Amino acid sequence: MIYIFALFLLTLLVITAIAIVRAEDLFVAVILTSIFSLLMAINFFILDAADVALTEAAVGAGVTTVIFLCALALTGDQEKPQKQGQKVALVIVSILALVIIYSTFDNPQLGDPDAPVHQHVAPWYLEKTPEYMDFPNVVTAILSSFRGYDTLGEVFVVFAACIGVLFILGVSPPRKAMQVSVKKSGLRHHLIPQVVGRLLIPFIVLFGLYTQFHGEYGPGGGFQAGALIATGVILYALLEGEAEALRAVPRRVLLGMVVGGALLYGSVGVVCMLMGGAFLDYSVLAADPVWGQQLGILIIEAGVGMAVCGALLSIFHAFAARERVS
Amino acid sequence: MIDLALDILSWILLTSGGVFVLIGGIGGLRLPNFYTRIHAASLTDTMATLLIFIGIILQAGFTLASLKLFAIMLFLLLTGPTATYALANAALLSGLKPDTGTAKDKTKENAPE
Amino acid sequence: MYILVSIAILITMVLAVVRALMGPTVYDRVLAVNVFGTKTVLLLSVIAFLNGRPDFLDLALAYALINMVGILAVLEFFQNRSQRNAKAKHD
Amino acid sequence: MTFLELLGYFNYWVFAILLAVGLYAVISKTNLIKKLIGLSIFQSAVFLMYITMDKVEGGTAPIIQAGVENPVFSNPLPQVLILTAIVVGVSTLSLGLAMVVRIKECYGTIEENEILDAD
Repeated sequence: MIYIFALFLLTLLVITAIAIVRAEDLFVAVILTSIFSLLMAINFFILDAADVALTEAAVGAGVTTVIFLCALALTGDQEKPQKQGQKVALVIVSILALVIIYSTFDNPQLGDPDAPVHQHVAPWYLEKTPEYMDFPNVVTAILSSFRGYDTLGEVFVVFAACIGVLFILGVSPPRKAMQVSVKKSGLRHHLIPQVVGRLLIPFIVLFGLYTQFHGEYGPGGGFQAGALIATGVILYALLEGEAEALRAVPRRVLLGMVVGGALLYGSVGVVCMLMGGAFLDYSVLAADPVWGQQLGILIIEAGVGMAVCGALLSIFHAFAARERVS
Repeated sequence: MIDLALDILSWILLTSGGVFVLIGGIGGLRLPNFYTRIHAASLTDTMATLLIFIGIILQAGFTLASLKLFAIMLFLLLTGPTATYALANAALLSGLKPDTGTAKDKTKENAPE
Repeated sequence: MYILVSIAILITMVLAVVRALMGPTVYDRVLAVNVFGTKTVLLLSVIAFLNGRPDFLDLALAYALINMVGILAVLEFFQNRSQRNAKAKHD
Repeated sequence: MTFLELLGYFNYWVFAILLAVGLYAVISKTNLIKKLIGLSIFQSAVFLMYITMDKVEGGTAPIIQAGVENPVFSNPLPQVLILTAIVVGVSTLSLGLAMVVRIKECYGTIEENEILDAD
């Protein structure tokens, strides 16, 4: 039954994607992107990926839309009509799609338990997680311990992207601001959204902290928590104006969070080496290897959460500050 | 006996919630202009949220899940009307007239502020 | 019973997507996104019970909390755009 | 091959179509922001493929429940890969958007052909 829902939702996904590409008003395209993200999250949930769905929810509902909108405000939001080259492109991508569809018949079917993916290391992870870490969420266990190197790399990619955005947008714009207009930014004159928003922000941050520290027992972890808390602060920026949000959480703190989070993750690995283990082998951190694993995972998840939250907020502020100047 | 009564009650709530959801969807699609559509969508949203969540809570019994469901219901009841209010207010301020039938994407931009 | 409700929600989601694609105003599209978001929360809660894993309600909770952020952001930026366009026309 | 067996491949077809739609936007649209939106659709298609691979018939999400006999879990490994990829995707997307903003400031346009003409 649930597969039929998935069929329905996937068809909607395709329709939405085509509409996004066809929309001439980029603003409309961004609005449709948020529907796309919602559909994607439901599909992930139906396909048993609760953690991934939570990530998509945390990132797609707030942060992506806001960053796109900030960029649109800076670049203009109408697409010029196309002149040529569309037919050729259409033919090429149709052929590509047909080739991929033809090749999918060699893939294992959806849900096939004998598929090669399920034979290699995954059963080992599922079997050993209770023994090594003694907590239920296998995804968190793999993310932070079994494949800790990967995650370290991803955190540094987020860090590098954040630094890149700050470098690109940090330079002073070529044409100086024509008039320094104090924009009535924020939904300050709308009483109801402001009251409700203020009521919601603590709950969003609280829920972020819950996903951060409950990540070992349910869906959640540093990535989701960072995105959720960033969304809470972005909501504050929308309600009170961006400058006010920057006063609450200054840029120094944000940069400190990005750098500190990434360093915290790396230094846990170094401490593991100093205590006689391998890099990111948390078992040596405490007398009992299971406790050591749990301690290490707790610390590096906190590092991931800090880094992601700081990076997303720095990116948001970089775009928003650009808008204020130009 | 109590269980059966609770079951029947929650089924009634869930079904009527589903009916409200459908009515809202159809209204949101079929009504002629923006303000009538927002009317249809927001009112049924709130009602359906209440009915469906109370229905599920009755099924779930007194557990952590029902606490979470209650929280979700509370937040939806807070945010749904707020978003609708902000939307209608923004539309009105941008000069979308409640009585002129339909308007296109472009026209309201040169409407009076 | 859950299945009936989820089918009703799914149909409404389709109708909302149709409204989002048709427009005609940006506000209609945003309204459709809002309806779609609420329906997503409902559907996720119902599916969690249908699958027998009610401990996965976190996802629905996340959406219930932050769905409004996207809507408010769109409205805010759309108002700014209208103001910009009006000013550009005025100059 | 029966109809139901064919449906087992439906997710992969959606993956293929989404990939094509995203690629179409990337290669045929001249607007740089539209290209980036296309790129994010492309990326989502890949996410969908990975998550499709992780599903096991009759399984649940890989979070171990106490007191369930012989549980079947979906594969956690693709989920880990995609979970991090989503967050990385957003930050790299914003890097792209930042570049587009700078291009707009230097050239006054974000249409690719006009930029090429201006050079």
